[in-house]
Amino acid sequence: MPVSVRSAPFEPYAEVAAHQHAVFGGRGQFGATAVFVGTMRDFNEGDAVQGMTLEHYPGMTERHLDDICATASGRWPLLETLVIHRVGEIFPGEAIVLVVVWSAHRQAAFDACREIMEALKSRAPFWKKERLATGTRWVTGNTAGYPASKP
Amino acid sequence: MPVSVRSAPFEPYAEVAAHQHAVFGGRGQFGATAVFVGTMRDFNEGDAVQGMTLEHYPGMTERHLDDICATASGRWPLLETLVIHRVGEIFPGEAIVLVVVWSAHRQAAFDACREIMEALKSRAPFWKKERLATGTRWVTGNTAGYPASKP
Amino acid sequence: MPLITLKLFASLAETHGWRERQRAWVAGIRVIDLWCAETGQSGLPARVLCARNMDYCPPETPVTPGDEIAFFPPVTGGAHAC
Amino acid sequence: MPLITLKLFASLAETHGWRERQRAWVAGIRVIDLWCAETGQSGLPARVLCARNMDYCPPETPVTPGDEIAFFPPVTGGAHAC
Repeated sequence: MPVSVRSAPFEPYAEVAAHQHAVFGGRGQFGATAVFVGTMRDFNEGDAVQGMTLEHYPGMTERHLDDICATASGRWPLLETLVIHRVGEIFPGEAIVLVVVWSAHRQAAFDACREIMEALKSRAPFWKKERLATGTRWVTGNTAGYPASKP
Repeated sequence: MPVSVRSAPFEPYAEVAAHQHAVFGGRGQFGATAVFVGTMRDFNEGDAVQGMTLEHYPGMTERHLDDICATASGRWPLLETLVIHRVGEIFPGEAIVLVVVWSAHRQAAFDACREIMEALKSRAPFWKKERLATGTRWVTGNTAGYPASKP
Repeated sequence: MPLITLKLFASLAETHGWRERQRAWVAGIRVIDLWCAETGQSGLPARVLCARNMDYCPPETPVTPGDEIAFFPPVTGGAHAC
Repeated sequence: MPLITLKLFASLAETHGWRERQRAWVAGIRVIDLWCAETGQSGLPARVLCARNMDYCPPETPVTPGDEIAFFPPVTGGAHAC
Protein backbone atom coordinates (compact mmCIF):
# COMPACT_ATOMS: atom_id res chain seq x y z
CA MET A 1 0.00 0.00 0.00
CA PRO A 2 2.85 2.39 -0.76
CA VAL A 3 2.47 6.14 -1.17
CA SER A 4 5.29 8.36 -2.27
CA VAL A 5 5.96 12.03 -2.86
CA ARG A 6 8.49 12.62 -5.63
CA SER A 7 10.50 15.68 -6.53
CA ALA A 8 11.64 14.23 -9.88
CA PRO A 9 9.51 13.40 -12.93
CA PHE A 10 8.12 9.87 -13.07
CA GLU A 11 6.63 7.74 -15.84
CA PRO A 12 3.27 6.63 -14.43
CA TYR A 13 2.68 3.58 -16.59
CA ALA A 14 6.16 2.20 -16.02
CA GLU A 15 5.49 2.62 -12.27
CA VAL A 16 2.23 0.69 -12.48
CA ALA A 17 3.82 -2.18 -14.41
CA ALA A 18 6.84 -2.36 -12.10
CA HIS A 19 4.79 -2.23 -8.92
CA GLN A 20 2.36 -4.86 -10.15
CA HIS A 21 5.24 -7.16 -11.03
CA ALA A 22 6.90 -6.61 -7.65
CA VAL A 23 3.73 -7.28 -5.67
CA PHE A 24 1.98 -9.98 -7.66
CA GLY A 25 4.66 -11.48 -9.86
CA GLY A 26 3.38 -12.96 -13.08
CA ARG A 27 -0.11 -13.76 -11.85
CA GLY A 28 -2.47 -13.19 -8.99
CA GLN A 29 -5.92 -12.85 -7.64
CA PHE A 30 -6.55 -9.40 -9.09
CA GLY A 31 -8.91 -9.33 -12.03
CA ALA A 32 -9.39 -5.57 -12.05
CA THR A 33 -6.95 -2.68 -12.02
CA ALA A 34 -8.19 0.92 -12.07
CA VAL A 35 -5.66 3.67 -12.71
CA PHE A 36 -5.95 7.44 -12.64
CA VAL A 37 -3.22 9.74 -13.87
CA GLY A 38 -3.38 13.51 -13.47
CA THR A 39 -1.13 15.33 -15.90
CA MET A 40 -0.12 18.98 -16.02
CA ARG A 41 -2.02 20.76 -18.74
CA ASP A 42 -0.64 23.79 -20.53
CA PHE A 43 -3.59 26.06 -19.88
CA ASN A 44 -5.80 26.95 -16.96
CA GLU A 45 -8.56 29.51 -16.73
CA GLY A 46 -7.64 30.90 -20.13
CA ASP A 47 -3.98 31.66 -19.40
CA ALA A 48 -1.08 29.76 -20.90
CA VAL A 49 0.77 28.13 -18.02
CA GLN A 50 4.48 27.62 -18.50
CA GLY A 51 4.98 25.50 -15.43
CA MET A 52 3.95 24.95 -11.87
CA THR A 53 5.50 24.59 -8.45
CA LEU A 54 3.93 22.13 -6.06
CA GLU A 55 4.61 22.61 -2.36
CA HIS A 56 3.72 20.06 0.29
CA TYR A 57 3.97 19.52 4.05
CA PRO A 58 6.58 16.77 4.45
CA GLY A 59 5.36 14.19 6.90
CA MET A 60 1.75 15.34 7.03
CA THR A 61 1.29 14.72 3.30
CA GLU A 62 2.55 11.15 3.47
CA ARG A 63 0.53 10.44 6.59
CA HIS A 64 -2.67 11.65 4.95
CA LEU A 65 -2.02 9.70 1.76
CA ASP A 66 -1.50 6.59 3.91
CA ASP A 67 -4.73 7.28 5.79
CA ILE A 68 -6.67 7.80 2.57
CA CYS A 69 -5.48 4.46 1.17
CA ALA A 70 -6.14 2.65 4.45
CA THR A 71 -9.66 4.08 4.58
CA ALA A 72 -10.36 2.92 1.03
CA SER A 73 -8.97 -0.53 1.84
CA GLY A 74 -11.42 -0.67 4.75
CA ARG A 75 -14.40 0.23 2.58
CA TRP A 76 -13.67 -2.00 -0.41
CA PRO A 77 -11.98 -5.42 -0.82
CA LEU A 78 -8.72 -4.18 -2.32
CA LEU A 79 -5.62 -6.27 -2.92
CA GLU A 80 -3.19 -3.37 -3.30
CA THR A 81 -3.03 0.39 -3.79
CA LEU A 82 -0.30 2.68 -5.11
CA VAL A 83 -0.20 6.48 -4.93
CA ILE A 84 2.59 8.67 -6.32
CA HIS A 85 2.41 12.49 -6.20
CA ARG A 86 4.88 14.96 -7.67
CA VAL A 87 6.14 18.05 -5.86
CA GLY A 88 8.56 20.80 -6.87
CA GLU A 89 8.98 22.32 -10.33
CA ILE A 90 6.62 20.71 -12.82
CA PHE A 91 6.29 21.32 -16.56
CA PRO A 92 3.34 20.76 -18.94
CA GLY A 93 2.96 17.15 -19.97
CA GLU A 94 4.47 15.80 -16.76
CA ALA A 95 2.49 13.43 -14.55
CA ILE A 96 1.45 14.99 -11.24
CA VAL A 97 -0.50 12.23 -9.56
CA LEU A 98 -0.93 8.49 -10.03
CA VAL A 99 -3.56 6.42 -8.19
CA VAL A 100 -3.77 2.67 -8.79
CA VAL A 101 -6.09 0.11 -7.20
CA TRP A 102 -5.92 -3.65 -7.68
CA SER A 103 -8.99 -5.70 -6.74
CA ALA A 104 -10.67 -8.94 -7.67
CA HIS A 105 -13.62 -7.07 -9.16
CA ARG A 106 -14.06 -3.97 -11.25
CA GLN A 107 -16.71 -2.30 -9.11
CA ALA A 108 -14.41 -2.05 -6.08
CA ALA A 109 -11.47 -0.99 -8.25
CA PHE A 110 -13.37 1.82 -9.97
CA ASP A 111 -15.01 3.06 -6.77
CA ALA A 112 -11.87 3.01 -4.66
CA CYS A 113 -9.67 4.65 -7.30
CA ARG A 114 -12.11 7.51 -7.62
CA GLU A 115 -12.57 7.89 -3.89
CA ILE A 116 -8.81 7.95 -3.24
CA MET A 117 -8.38 10.64 -5.89
CA GLU A 118 -11.19 12.79 -4.46
CA ALA A 119 -9.89 12.41 -0.91
CA LEU A 120 -6.38 13.27 -2.05
CA LYS A 121 -7.58 16.47 -3.69
CA SER A 122 -9.65 17.54 -0.71
CA ARG A 123 -7.39 16.53 2.20
CA ALA A 124 -3.73 15.94 1.30
CA PRO A 125 -1.63 19.05 1.97
CA PHE A 126 -0.36 20.15 -1.45
CA TRP A 127 -0.38 23.68 -2.83
CA LYS A 128 0.07 24.73 -6.44
CA LYS A 129 1.62 27.86 -7.82
CA GLU A 130 1.40 28.52 -11.54
CA ARG A 131 4.14 30.14 -13.56
CA LEU A 132 2.59 32.37 -16.24
CA ALA A 133 4.29 34.64 -18.76
CA THR A 134 3.21 37.53 -16.53
CA GLY A 135 4.41 36.10 -13.20
CA THR A 136 3.27 33.51 -10.71
CA ARG A 137 -0.03 32.91 -8.96
CA TRP A 138 -1.24 30.50 -6.31
CA VAL A 139 -4.08 28.19 -7.33
CA THR A 140 -6.73 28.85 -4.74
CA GLY A 141 -9.30 26.13 -5.24
CA ASN A 142 -9.89 22.72 -6.63
CA THR A 143 -11.99 21.94 -9.63
CA ALA A 144 -15.19 20.04 -8.95
CA GLY A 145 -15.18 16.29 -8.74
CA TYR A 146 -17.35 13.93 -6.85
CA PRO A 147 -16.65 10.81 -4.88
CA ALA A 148 -17.37 7.25 -5.80
CA SER A 149 -20.72 5.68 -5.13
CA LYS A 150 -21.14 4.05 -1.78
CA PRO A 151 -20.17 0.38 -1.82
CA MET B 1 -10.38 6.46 -30.95
CA PRO B 2 -8.81 3.12 -31.88
CA VAL B 3 -10.17 -0.25 -30.82
CA SER B 4 -8.36 -3.48 -31.46
CA VAL B 5 -8.85 -7.18 -30.95
CA ARG B 6 -5.57 -9.02 -30.38
CA SER B 7 -4.75 -12.70 -30.56
CA ALA B 8 -1.31 -12.23 -28.95
CA PRO B 9 -0.50 -11.11 -25.38
CA PHE B 10 -0.08 -7.37 -24.87
CA GLU B 11 1.45 -5.24 -22.13
CA PRO B 12 -1.35 -2.81 -21.21
CA TYR B 13 0.74 -0.06 -19.61
CA ALA B 14 3.24 0.02 -22.48
CA GLU B 15 0.25 0.37 -24.81
CA VAL B 16 -1.14 3.31 -22.84
CA ALA B 17 2.21 5.12 -22.80
CA ALA B 18 2.86 4.52 -26.50
CA HIS B 19 -0.61 5.57 -27.59
CA GLN B 20 -0.52 8.71 -25.47
CA HIS B 21 2.82 9.67 -26.96
CA ALA B 22 1.60 9.01 -30.51
CA VAL B 23 -1.59 11.07 -30.06
CA PHE B 24 -0.53 13.92 -27.81
CA GLY B 25 3.26 14.02 -28.07
CA GLY B 26 4.97 15.42 -25.03
CA ARG B 27 2.11 17.56 -23.83
CA GLY B 28 -1.53 18.28 -24.40
CA GLN B 29 -4.86 19.44 -23.16
CA PHE B 30 -5.59 16.29 -21.21
CA GLY B 31 -5.35 16.64 -17.45
CA ALA B 32 -7.03 13.36 -16.61
CA THR B 33 -6.45 9.81 -17.80
CA ALA B 34 -8.57 6.93 -16.48
CA VAL B 35 -7.44 3.39 -17.23
CA PHE B 36 -9.04 0.04 -16.57
CA VAL B 37 -7.24 -3.26 -17.06
CA GLY B 38 -8.97 -6.61 -16.74
CA THR B 39 -6.55 -9.45 -16.09
CA MET B 40 -7.11 -13.17 -16.15
CA ARG B 41 -7.30 -14.51 -12.62
CA ASP B 42 -6.33 -18.04 -11.71
CA PHE B 43 -9.56 -18.95 -10.00
CA ASN B 44 -13.26 -18.58 -10.69
CA GLU B 45 -16.22 -19.90 -8.76
CA GLY B 46 -13.92 -21.95 -6.58
CA ASP B 47 -12.16 -23.91 -9.31
CA ALA B 48 -8.55 -23.43 -10.29
CA VAL B 49 -8.53 -22.21 -13.87
CA GLN B 50 -5.54 -23.14 -15.99
CA GLY B 51 -6.40 -20.96 -18.92
CA MET B 52 -9.16 -19.59 -21.04
CA THR B 53 -10.16 -19.37 -24.66
CA LEU B 54 -11.88 -16.20 -25.81
CA GLU B 55 -13.93 -16.37 -28.97
CA HIS B 56 -15.29 -13.33 -30.78
CA TYR B 57 -17.31 -12.42 -33.87
CA PRO B 58 -14.81 -10.79 -36.20
CA GLY B 59 -16.27 -7.62 -37.64
CA MET B 60 -19.22 -7.35 -35.27
CA THR B 61 -16.93 -7.12 -32.25
CA GLU B 62 -14.89 -4.26 -33.68
CA ARG B 63 -18.00 -2.46 -34.85
CA HIS B 64 -19.56 -2.64 -31.40
CA LEU B 65 -16.38 -1.50 -29.67
CA ASP B 66 -16.27 1.47 -32.07
CA ASP B 67 -19.92 2.26 -31.34
CA ILE B 68 -19.37 2.04 -27.58
CA CYS B 69 -16.46 4.50 -27.72
CA ALA B 70 -18.35 6.85 -30.06
CA THR B 71 -21.34 6.83 -27.72
CA ALA B 72 -19.12 7.68 -24.74
CA SER B 73 -17.46 10.47 -26.71
CA GLY B 74 -20.90 11.90 -27.38
CA ARG B 75 -21.89 11.85 -23.71
CA TRP B 76 -18.66 13.24 -22.22
CA PRO B 77 -16.02 15.70 -23.45
CA LEU B 78 -13.30 13.16 -24.22
CA LEU B 79 -10.05 13.88 -26.03
CA GLU B 80 -9.19 10.26 -26.89
CA THR B 81 -10.14 6.69 -26.10
CA LEU B 82 -8.28 3.40 -26.53
CA VAL B 83 -9.71 -0.12 -26.21
CA ILE B 84 -7.73 -3.34 -26.63
CA HIS B 85 -9.30 -6.78 -26.08
CA ARG B 86 -7.58 -10.15 -26.23
CA VAL B 87 -9.00 -13.21 -27.94
CA GLY B 88 -7.71 -16.76 -28.35
CA GLU B 89 -5.77 -18.79 -25.79
CA ILE B 90 -5.20 -16.78 -22.60
CA PHE B 91 -3.26 -17.73 -19.47
CA PRO B 92 -3.55 -16.48 -15.87
CA GLY B 93 -1.81 -13.16 -15.36
CA GLU B 94 -2.36 -12.01 -18.94
CA ALA B 95 -4.27 -8.82 -19.68
CA ILE B 96 -7.63 -9.43 -21.30
CA VAL B 97 -9.04 -5.94 -21.71
CA LEU B 98 -7.67 -2.39 -21.60
CA VAL B 99 -9.89 0.71 -21.61
CA VAL B 100 -8.29 4.16 -21.54
CA VAL B 101 -9.95 7.58 -21.61
CA TRP B 102 -8.16 10.93 -21.88
CA SER B 103 -10.09 14.06 -20.91
CA ALA B 104 -9.47 17.54 -19.57
CA HIS B 105 -11.20 16.68 -16.30
CA ARG B 106 -11.29 13.69 -14.03
CA GLN B 107 -15.07 13.39 -13.72
CA ALA B 108 -15.53 12.76 -17.45
CA ALA B 109 -12.53 10.41 -17.55
CA PHE B 110 -13.76 8.27 -14.63
CA ASP B 111 -17.37 8.16 -15.83
CA ALA B 112 -16.54 7.37 -19.45
CA CYS B 113 -13.96 4.69 -18.63
CA ARG B 114 -16.46 2.89 -16.42
CA GLU B 115 -19.28 3.21 -18.92
CA ILE B 116 -17.17 1.89 -21.79
CA MET B 117 -16.15 -1.11 -19.68
CA GLU B 118 -19.75 -1.87 -18.67
CA ALA B 119 -21.00 -1.50 -22.25
CA LEU B 120 -18.20 -3.73 -23.50
CA LYS B 121 -19.13 -6.48 -21.06
CA SER B 122 -22.82 -6.31 -21.84
CA ARG B 123 -22.78 -5.79 -25.63
CA ALA B 124 -19.51 -6.69 -27.35
CA PRO B 125 -19.64 -10.24 -28.77
CA PHE B 126 -17.00 -12.17 -26.85
CA TRP B 127 -17.41 -15.62 -25.29
CA LYS B 128 -15.18 -17.24 -22.71
CA LYS B 129 -14.40 -20.88 -22.21
CA GLU B 130 -12.39 -21.90 -19.16
CA ARG B 131 -9.84 -24.68 -19.14
CA LEU B 132 -9.96 -26.53 -15.82
CA ALA B 133 -8.04 -29.58 -14.66
CA THR B 134 -11.26 -31.53 -15.25
CA GLY B 135 -12.05 -30.21 -18.72
CA THR B 136 -13.46 -27.08 -20.28
CA ARG B 137 -16.60 -25.09 -19.59
CA TRP B 138 -18.25 -22.05 -21.15
CA VAL B 139 -18.68 -19.04 -18.90
CA THR B 140 -22.38 -18.33 -19.06
CA GLY B 141 -22.81 -14.97 -17.41
CA ASN B 142 -21.08 -11.78 -16.48
CA THR B 143 -20.32 -10.72 -12.96
CA ALA B 144 -22.24 -7.73 -11.71
CA GLY B 145 -21.00 -4.24 -12.37
CA TYR B 146 -22.84 -1.01 -12.76
CA PRO B 147 -22.48 1.84 -15.18
CA ALA B 148 -21.09 5.29 -14.50
CA SER B 149 -23.25 8.04 -13.11
CA LYS B 150 -25.13 10.09 -15.62
CA PRO B 151 -23.18 13.19 -16.67
CA MET C 1 -30.04 -17.66 -56.60
CA PRO C 2 -29.84 -15.15 -53.73
CA LEU C 3 -27.98 -16.50 -50.70
CA ILE C 4 -27.81 -15.78 -47.00
CA THR C 5 -24.99 -16.67 -44.64
CA LEU C 6 -25.67 -18.29 -41.26
CA LYS C 7 -23.23 -18.28 -38.37
CA LEU C 8 -23.12 -19.91 -34.96
CA PHE C 9 -20.67 -18.98 -32.20
CA ALA C 10 -19.28 -20.39 -28.97
CA SER C 11 -21.35 -23.08 -27.26
CA LEU C 12 -23.96 -22.98 -30.05
CA ALA C 13 -21.33 -23.85 -32.63
CA GLU C 14 -20.16 -26.77 -30.49
CA THR C 15 -23.66 -28.03 -29.76
CA HIS C 16 -24.80 -27.95 -33.37
CA GLY C 17 -21.49 -28.94 -34.93
CA TRP C 18 -21.15 -26.15 -37.47
CA ARG C 19 -19.99 -22.51 -37.51
CA GLU C 20 -21.01 -21.17 -40.88
CA ARG C 21 -23.17 -22.23 -43.79
CA GLN C 22 -24.99 -20.67 -46.70
CA ARG C 23 -28.62 -21.16 -47.56
CA ALA C 24 -30.89 -19.99 -50.33
CA TRP C 25 -32.92 -16.90 -49.45
CA VAL C 26 -36.68 -17.44 -49.43
CA ALA C 27 -39.12 -14.55 -49.70
CA GLY C 28 -40.73 -13.60 -46.39
CA ILE C 29 -38.33 -15.56 -44.21
CA ARG C 30 -37.47 -14.19 -40.77
CA VAL C 31 -34.44 -14.72 -38.50
CA ILE C 32 -36.41 -17.03 -36.20
CA ASP C 33 -37.47 -19.15 -39.17
CA LEU C 34 -33.82 -19.78 -40.06
CA TRP C 35 -33.07 -20.90 -36.50
CA CYS C 36 -35.98 -23.34 -36.50
CA ALA C 37 -35.17 -24.70 -39.97
CA GLU C 38 -31.52 -25.35 -39.13
CA THR C 39 -31.96 -26.73 -35.62
CA GLY C 40 -35.31 -28.45 -35.84
CA GLN C 41 -36.43 -26.52 -32.75
CA SER C 42 -39.80 -24.83 -32.53
CA GLY C 43 -38.53 -21.53 -31.15
CA LEU C 44 -35.48 -19.55 -30.07
CA PRO C 45 -34.24 -20.46 -26.56
CA ALA C 46 -34.21 -17.55 -24.11
CA ARG C 47 -30.41 -17.54 -23.91
CA VAL C 48 -29.80 -17.36 -27.65
CA LEU C 49 -29.19 -13.93 -29.18
CA CYS C 50 -29.35 -13.10 -32.85
CA ALA C 51 -27.75 -10.54 -35.11
CA ARG C 52 -28.47 -9.47 -38.67
CA ASN C 53 -25.50 -8.04 -40.54
CA MET C 54 -23.59 -7.67 -37.26
CA ASP C 55 -26.29 -5.76 -35.39
CA TYR C 56 -28.36 -7.31 -32.64
CA CYS C 57 -31.90 -7.90 -33.87
CA PRO C 58 -35.23 -9.31 -32.66
CA PRO C 59 -35.96 -12.87 -33.84
CA GLU C 60 -38.88 -11.63 -35.94
CA THR C 61 -36.63 -9.47 -38.13
CA PRO C 62 -37.16 -10.12 -41.87
CA VAL C 63 -34.16 -11.47 -43.77
CA THR C 64 -33.15 -9.94 -47.09
CA PRO C 65 -30.92 -11.45 -49.80
CA GLY C 66 -27.20 -11.34 -48.94
CA ASP C 67 -27.80 -11.00 -45.19
CA GLU C 68 -25.44 -12.48 -42.62
CA ILE C 69 -27.49 -13.93 -39.78
CA ALA C 70 -25.73 -15.03 -36.56
CA PHE C 71 -26.89 -16.86 -33.44
CA PHE C 72 -24.89 -16.88 -30.22
CA PRO C 73 -25.13 -17.17 -26.43
CA PRO C 74 -25.06 -14.16 -24.07
CA VAL C 75 -21.74 -12.34 -24.31
CA THR C 76 -19.08 -12.57 -21.61
CA GLY C 77 -16.41 -10.05 -22.58
CA GLY C 78 -13.99 -8.25 -20.35
CA ALA C 79 -11.72 -9.86 -17.84
CA HIS C 80 -12.22 -13.19 -16.25
CA ALA C 81 -14.79 -12.57 -13.55
CA CYS C 82 -13.59 -9.02 -13.07
CA MET D 1 11.70 25.75 28.72
CA PRO D 2 9.10 23.78 26.73
CA LEU D 3 8.93 24.79 23.07
CA ILE D 4 6.43 24.59 20.25
CA THR D 5 7.16 24.71 16.53
CA LEU D 6 5.14 26.92 14.18
CA LYS D 7 4.95 26.42 10.43
CA LEU D 8 3.43 28.36 7.56
CA PHE D 9 3.02 27.00 4.04
CA ALA D 10 2.43 28.25 0.50
CA SER D 11 0.90 31.73 0.18
CA LEU D 12 0.87 32.20 3.96
CA ALA D 13 4.63 31.69 4.14
CA GLU D 14 5.12 34.23 1.37
CA THR D 15 2.74 36.77 2.87
CA HIS D 16 4.22 36.60 6.34
CA GLY D 17 7.84 36.14 5.30
CA TRP D 18 8.66 33.05 7.34
CA ARG D 19 8.15 29.29 7.16
CA GLU D 20 9.11 27.94 10.53
CA ARG D 21 9.89 29.30 13.99
CA GLN D 22 9.95 28.10 17.55
CA ARG D 23 8.20 29.73 20.46
CA ALA D 24 8.00 29.09 24.18
CA TRP D 25 4.93 27.15 25.22
CA VAL D 26 2.56 28.99 27.54
CA ALA D 27 0.00 27.16 29.68
CA GLY D 28 -3.55 27.33 28.32
CA ILE D 29 -2.60 28.57 24.89
CA ARG D 30 -4.70 27.47 21.91
CA VAL D 31 -3.88 27.19 18.19
CA ILE D 32 -5.86 30.34 17.37
CA ASP D 33 -3.90 32.29 20.02
CA LEU D 34 -0.63 31.41 18.27
CA TRP D 35 -1.97 32.68 14.95
CA CYS D 36 -3.08 35.97 16.46
CA ALA D 37 0.16 36.44 18.40
CA GLU D 38 2.34 35.84 15.35
CA THR D 39 0.33 37.76 12.76
CA GLY D 40 -1.18 40.54 14.86
CA GLN D 41 -4.62 39.58 13.48
CA SER D 42 -7.67 39.28 15.71
CA GLY D 43 -8.87 35.95 14.29
CA LEU D 44 -8.21 33.17 11.80
CA PRO D 45 -9.29 34.05 8.23
CA ALA D 46 -11.86 31.69 6.74
CA ARG D 47 -9.41 30.35 4.16
CA VAL D 48 -6.68 29.47 6.65
CA LEU D 49 -6.53 25.85 7.86
CA CYS D 50 -4.60 24.65 10.87
CA ALA D 51 -3.00 21.38 11.91
CA ARG D 52 -1.60 20.15 15.21
CA ASN D 53 1.08 17.49 14.92
CA MET D 54 0.16 16.93 11.28
CA ASP D 55 -3.56 16.41 11.86
CA TYR D 56 -6.16 18.95 10.85
CA CYS D 57 -7.58 20.62 13.98
CA PRO D 58 -10.10 23.29 14.99
CA PRO D 59 -8.55 26.69 15.87
CA GLU D 60 -9.64 26.31 19.49
CA THR D 61 -7.50 23.19 20.02
CA PRO D 62 -5.26 23.45 23.11
CA VAL D 63 -1.53 23.38 22.43
CA THR D 64 0.74 21.13 24.52
CA PRO D 65 4.52 21.33 24.94
CA GLY D 66 6.48 20.03 21.95
CA ASP D 67 3.55 20.43 19.52
CA GLU D 68 4.05 21.29 15.86
CA ILE D 69 1.36 23.76 14.80
CA ALA D 70 0.91 24.60 11.11
CA PHE D 71 -1.19 27.12 9.22
CA PHE D 72 -1.88 26.85 5.51
CA PRO D 73 -4.34 27.76 2.75
CA PRO D 74 -6.88 25.29 1.33
CA VAL D 75 -5.13 22.38 -0.36
CA THR D 76 -4.97 21.99 -4.14
CA GLY D 77 -3.46 18.56 -4.78
CA GLY D 78 -3.90 16.36 -7.76
CA ALA D 79 -3.37 17.36 -11.34
CA HIS D 80 -3.54 20.86 -12.66
CA ALA D 81 -7.25 21.56 -13.03
CA CYS D 82 -8.04 17.92 -13.68
